Amino acid sequence: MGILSIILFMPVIGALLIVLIPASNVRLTKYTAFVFTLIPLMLSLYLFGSYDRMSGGFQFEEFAQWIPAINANYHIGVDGLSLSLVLLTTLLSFISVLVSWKTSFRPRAFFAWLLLLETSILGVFVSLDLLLFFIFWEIELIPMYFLIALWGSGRREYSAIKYVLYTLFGGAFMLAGILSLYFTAGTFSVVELYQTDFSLLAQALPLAATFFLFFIGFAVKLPVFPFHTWLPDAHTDAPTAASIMLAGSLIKMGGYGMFRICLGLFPDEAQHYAPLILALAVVNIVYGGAITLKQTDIKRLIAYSSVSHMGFVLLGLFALSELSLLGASLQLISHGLITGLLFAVTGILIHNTHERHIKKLGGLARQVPVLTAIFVVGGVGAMAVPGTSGFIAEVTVFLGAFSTSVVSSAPVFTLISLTGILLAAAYILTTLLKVFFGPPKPTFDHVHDVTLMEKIYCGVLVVCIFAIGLYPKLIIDILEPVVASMALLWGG
Amino acid sequence: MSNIPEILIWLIPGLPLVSFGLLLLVVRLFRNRSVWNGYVAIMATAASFCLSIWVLFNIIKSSEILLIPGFDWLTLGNVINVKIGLIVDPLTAIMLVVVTSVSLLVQIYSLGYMHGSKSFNRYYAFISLFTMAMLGLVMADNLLVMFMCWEIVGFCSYQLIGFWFHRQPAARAARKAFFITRIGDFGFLAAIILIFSSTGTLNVMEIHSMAAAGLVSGTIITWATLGIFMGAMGKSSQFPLHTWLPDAMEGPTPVSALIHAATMVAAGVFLVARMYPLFEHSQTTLATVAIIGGITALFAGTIALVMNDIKKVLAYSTISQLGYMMLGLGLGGVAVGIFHLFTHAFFKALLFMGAGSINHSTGTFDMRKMGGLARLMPWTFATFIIGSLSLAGIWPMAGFFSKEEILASAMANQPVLFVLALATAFMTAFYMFRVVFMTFTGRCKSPVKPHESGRIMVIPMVVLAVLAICAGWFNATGGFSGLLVSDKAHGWLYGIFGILSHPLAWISLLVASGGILLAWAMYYKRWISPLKVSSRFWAPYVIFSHKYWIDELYEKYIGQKLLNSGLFNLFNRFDSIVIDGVVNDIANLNLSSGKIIRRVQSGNLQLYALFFLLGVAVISILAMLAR
Amino acid sequence: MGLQIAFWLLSAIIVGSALGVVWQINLFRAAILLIVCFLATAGIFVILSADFIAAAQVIINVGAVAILIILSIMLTREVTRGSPSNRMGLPAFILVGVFAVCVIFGVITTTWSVSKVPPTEPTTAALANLLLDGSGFVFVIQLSAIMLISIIIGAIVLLKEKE
Amino acid sequence: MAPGLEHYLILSAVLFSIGLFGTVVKRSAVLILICIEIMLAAVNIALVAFSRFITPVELTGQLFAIFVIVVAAAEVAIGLAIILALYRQRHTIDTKKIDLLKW
Repeated sequence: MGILSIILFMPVIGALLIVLIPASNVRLTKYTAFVFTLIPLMLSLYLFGSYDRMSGGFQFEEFAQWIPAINANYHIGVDGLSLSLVLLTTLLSFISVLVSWKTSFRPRAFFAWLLLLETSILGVFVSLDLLLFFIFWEIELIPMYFLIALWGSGRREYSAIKYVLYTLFGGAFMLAGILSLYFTAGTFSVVELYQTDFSLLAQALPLAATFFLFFIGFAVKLPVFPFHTWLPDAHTDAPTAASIMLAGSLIKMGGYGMFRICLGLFPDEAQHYAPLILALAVVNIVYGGAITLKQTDIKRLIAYSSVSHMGFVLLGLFALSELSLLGASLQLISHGLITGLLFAVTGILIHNTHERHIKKLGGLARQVPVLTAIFVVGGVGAMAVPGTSGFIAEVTVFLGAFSTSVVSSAPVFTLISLTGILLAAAYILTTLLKVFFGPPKPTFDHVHDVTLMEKIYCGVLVVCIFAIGLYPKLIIDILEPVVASMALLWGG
Repeated sequence: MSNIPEILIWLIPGLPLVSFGLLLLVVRLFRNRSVWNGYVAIMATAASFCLSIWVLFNIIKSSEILLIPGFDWLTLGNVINVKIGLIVDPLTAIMLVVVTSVSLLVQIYSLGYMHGSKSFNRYYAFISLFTMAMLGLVMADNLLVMFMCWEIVGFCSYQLIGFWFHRQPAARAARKAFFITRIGDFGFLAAIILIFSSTGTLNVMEIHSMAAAGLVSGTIITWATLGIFMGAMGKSSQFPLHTWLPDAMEGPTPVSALIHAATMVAAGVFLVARMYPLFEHSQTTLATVAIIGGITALFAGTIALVMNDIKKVLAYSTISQLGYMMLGLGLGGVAVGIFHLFTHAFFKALLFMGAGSINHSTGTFDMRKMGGLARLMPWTFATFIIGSLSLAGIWPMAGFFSKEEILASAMANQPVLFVLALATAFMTAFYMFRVVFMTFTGRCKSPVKPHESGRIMVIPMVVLAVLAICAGWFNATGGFSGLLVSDKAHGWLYGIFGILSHPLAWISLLVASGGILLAWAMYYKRWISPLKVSSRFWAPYVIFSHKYWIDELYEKYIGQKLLNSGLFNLFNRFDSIVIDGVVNDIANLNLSSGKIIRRVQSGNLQLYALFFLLGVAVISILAMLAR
Repeated sequence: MGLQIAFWLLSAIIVGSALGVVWQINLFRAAILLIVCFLATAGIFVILSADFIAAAQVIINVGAVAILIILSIMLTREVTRGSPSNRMGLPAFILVGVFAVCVIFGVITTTWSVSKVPPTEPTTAALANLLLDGSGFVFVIQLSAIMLISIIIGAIVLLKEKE
Repeated sequence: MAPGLEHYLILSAVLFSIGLFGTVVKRSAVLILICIEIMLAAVNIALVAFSRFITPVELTGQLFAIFVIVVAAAEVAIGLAIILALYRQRHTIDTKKIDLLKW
């Protein structure tokens, strides 16, 4: 049982313990959740520190036989990208627990589901066996369904079922892809598949078809136009903690999967179909940004901004140059932090004002100055102002995607995508203007500002955003081996 | 030059940064001593200022370029290597002095102007951050770092324009300023990625040397420089991206003096100057720069003629003068443009401070409500007159010399633009003295009794007034130009008095005096009624006073109608009706087909038995047939 | 010959009374006809030299089941409503007819391997041996007992008045 | 001639069909139960006839018939209990009106 397994299963053990706690003991429930998310966070920080950046590759690998009959194994391990995402997930889970501290409706079940959610997301990031990967991928639906359907707001049942159906739709494609790979190469192991040359084998399905099976599976999660409409509904109606997990780390599974499987296993197909996918990325960025401008619900607005920001991930991934891949990876992490912060602070805002309609809010800066400041930080991150991680990520995507030599049409798409930054500025500035600035409204005179605990967890995210933004080396040097070896697939 | 320790150069932007940090984290704990915020920021800026002066003198002495390689910041293998390093060349040194001096004076002035404000902390924190970013911008040796500082000054400007965020116009102006400059930044960023993809580096010096060696194709240079100029247009408020600057006057007046008159808006000019070695390779871009500059100068000047808000006049005047600088850059080169930037920074900051001082005592910016302030506010009056004369270009004020250079290079290259520039000069003199006469002479219409501002505000104004007179003499022996360009093109500028030997000087003086005289006749002596003029020339008057309807065009037609309720609305509808609609329709199809099919499931057991019976019958028939 | 007459007579009674049950509007009379049908069936069992079954048929079906049914008819006051049919008469008739024709066709066309050995008589002792001598049916007997017990308990639970 | 196996089987088939028809078309739950009893009787006739003609010595068919009788009795008991419970609650045993178990 290595550290990675401990990180992976700690939350689910916590969830089981919580189930055993008597329902009346809410305090103990919360502290259990607190401890069982804090420990994985600490451990993943430790792993992040001790990962050997020189040699790169998969480290902390663990292997055990699982289903020998079909050669499926319990095989986990992390490289720079997945380790960063593991760290992001454990951090956001920990923060989600803090965010939900005031939950009063069935807290036991809530925290248990939250912890199970953490394990399933972590499982996706650490699995090196496709079957294991798929199982974690699908398990994640269960806690998320309940979190949205029971603790959500608005049309929560609709949103929850929509989320589940969409992901299952994508998951079905992905399963077909996994089976196709299995019947081609006879293994589920990602590491072995990396070393397999599929063109020499009898293919169960044409490689391009398999590529798209996987792509659709991940595209639903990322989300890519036109599979994106589950996202605003789910994010909007989910409770704050679930929104943070959804936007912060769950949709990163899509980007991670594309990186690991679509690019890693199908370099030729990825290159061949890159223009098509880059066009989708541009649609995501511009179309998503434009729709964001039209939103009137503040949570929905942030949700739609994710669609736009995930377009940058897609752009970076399928420009296929080392720098653009780095940019995409950075964007995955940066967006997790920034949107996590935005959802957290919006959750506080909605909780304190009991209002989520942008037109009905207004002039809050005077009444809740600290909350405003935190929202401004999240906002500048989202519109990629220098100093924040958002800037580093997006500028790296642009530099990489424009200068790529692998996809010849990438520069054109990059130039169009630049308008995404303009749109981001437009919607963030407008939101700030309408919600926080302008004359204060007497309705909100007695709205509470953030509490100490809220300050602390928002502060943690703020620090992370600026740390990466000001000193990107923190995270780049762990990502470098991954993107460098990946870029070798297209000749560096 | 090598006798300057590197650490001291790092301290120039570093000190304001430290001040920002202190203000953000430490000083805010002393809520009851809010004036400390000011002291901390002022001390930091003062130290930076001393260092800058020292650097400038060293540069003048040794005239060598100091490159500080700095440290790795964003590196990825051999793909990209962005270092945070510094360039200290004459251009930088001049900008350092301009930025630190104006910033210092503005901060001192603010102690008086912002007296009693609750948010001293926020104010000085952002001023410090702004100063740091502005210094970083002028010192950065890397396009990406420059872009970062560029955006941070934009963000500070956003925060400071919206300093009184509870006022709707201020908040709207802040958003507009940030957004419109971002449109320019779009071009800048595009240029950066274009340069990176074709040169593989972002280091300014390396780019310049590659361009000089002919390693970069002409088309790319043209597009890249056009992109950079687009960024400059946004920041320097050039037509057609100028609309944010007049609105930005909603911010506190010292902020307008610092950011929207002297430094940030001049950053665009600086950027063009910094990348000038690249611009030189593209005649197209240089012509564009000159033409845009000329158009902006005239265009903004015409609007300034009819504005009644003193800060709006100054704002349009700033736009006009920035256009002048661009014109100078496009036609004459770095020295010409930067020289005007240098002098303009002082006298325009001075004029804004004067306007602030007036507002501080009368509580309004509307000139129609002022008048007769000359006696009541003698210091403000005197310094304002000096500033106006300098701006109008009257010998021997600073403005005269720098304007002279631009006119000279325009005359030498482009007669059309020369006429344009001359017309602008006339208008400049006219509208400035319109302000002077409307504000300081005649009957006092202010409801409250105006009084002279406190010493803390007057002293910075006096200092700036001195600079507004003398800054031009710097170039009297060609010292300024010689600093920037080794082979000096304009050899005929030989001294403060020697300049008068040239006919051009007399032409421009004549034009400027004409403007002043006309203003005197209209607004002091009232020989010509302004009302009659405006009704006689009603067409231009309406156009000017509506600012050519450009705000309406942008906000109402492009922003609101075309994009917001047009395209974006279409997207939104498409998303909810088509994309989401299809999904929901599929779901509904399932539901409704289920509704039909479920009728079979009537709940009547006997019906089920009948179906069962049907099955049995079919099976028995099959069994019978099988025999 | 007597056997033949008895068979036809009994068959006629059985089919007639069964048809009567289905046809009969009066529920109570239907129940009476059911008793007739059961009694005739017992007669058939006698012809088939299954004496024990015949006796069981009379005791259990006629004596217990039919009485139970009559009792419940009275309890539910169904008599007043008669015995209406639903609207599936025609399709049910066709399908049942098809089924019956097929089964009768099957019965007729099959060659049965009829044994010529005279049947065991009387059957009571033989059946008792068969049920209880451990040839495999003891377990089933036990199961039936459990089933009956649970049925009794179930019926009591179902019909217990709610407090 | 003496009635053979076929006669009994046809009798059984006819009786079974009548019961089946009644089960499907009758609306009274009690009558349905009666018809089921008729069907069971038909089965018994067939079982006993098989026993008599095919395995006259082993008596297995008769044994089965005994169990059928047991099950039939049990079924009537529980069926009537359900009907009575239903009647108590809904005051009807018309199958047309007992159709809640749907969609």
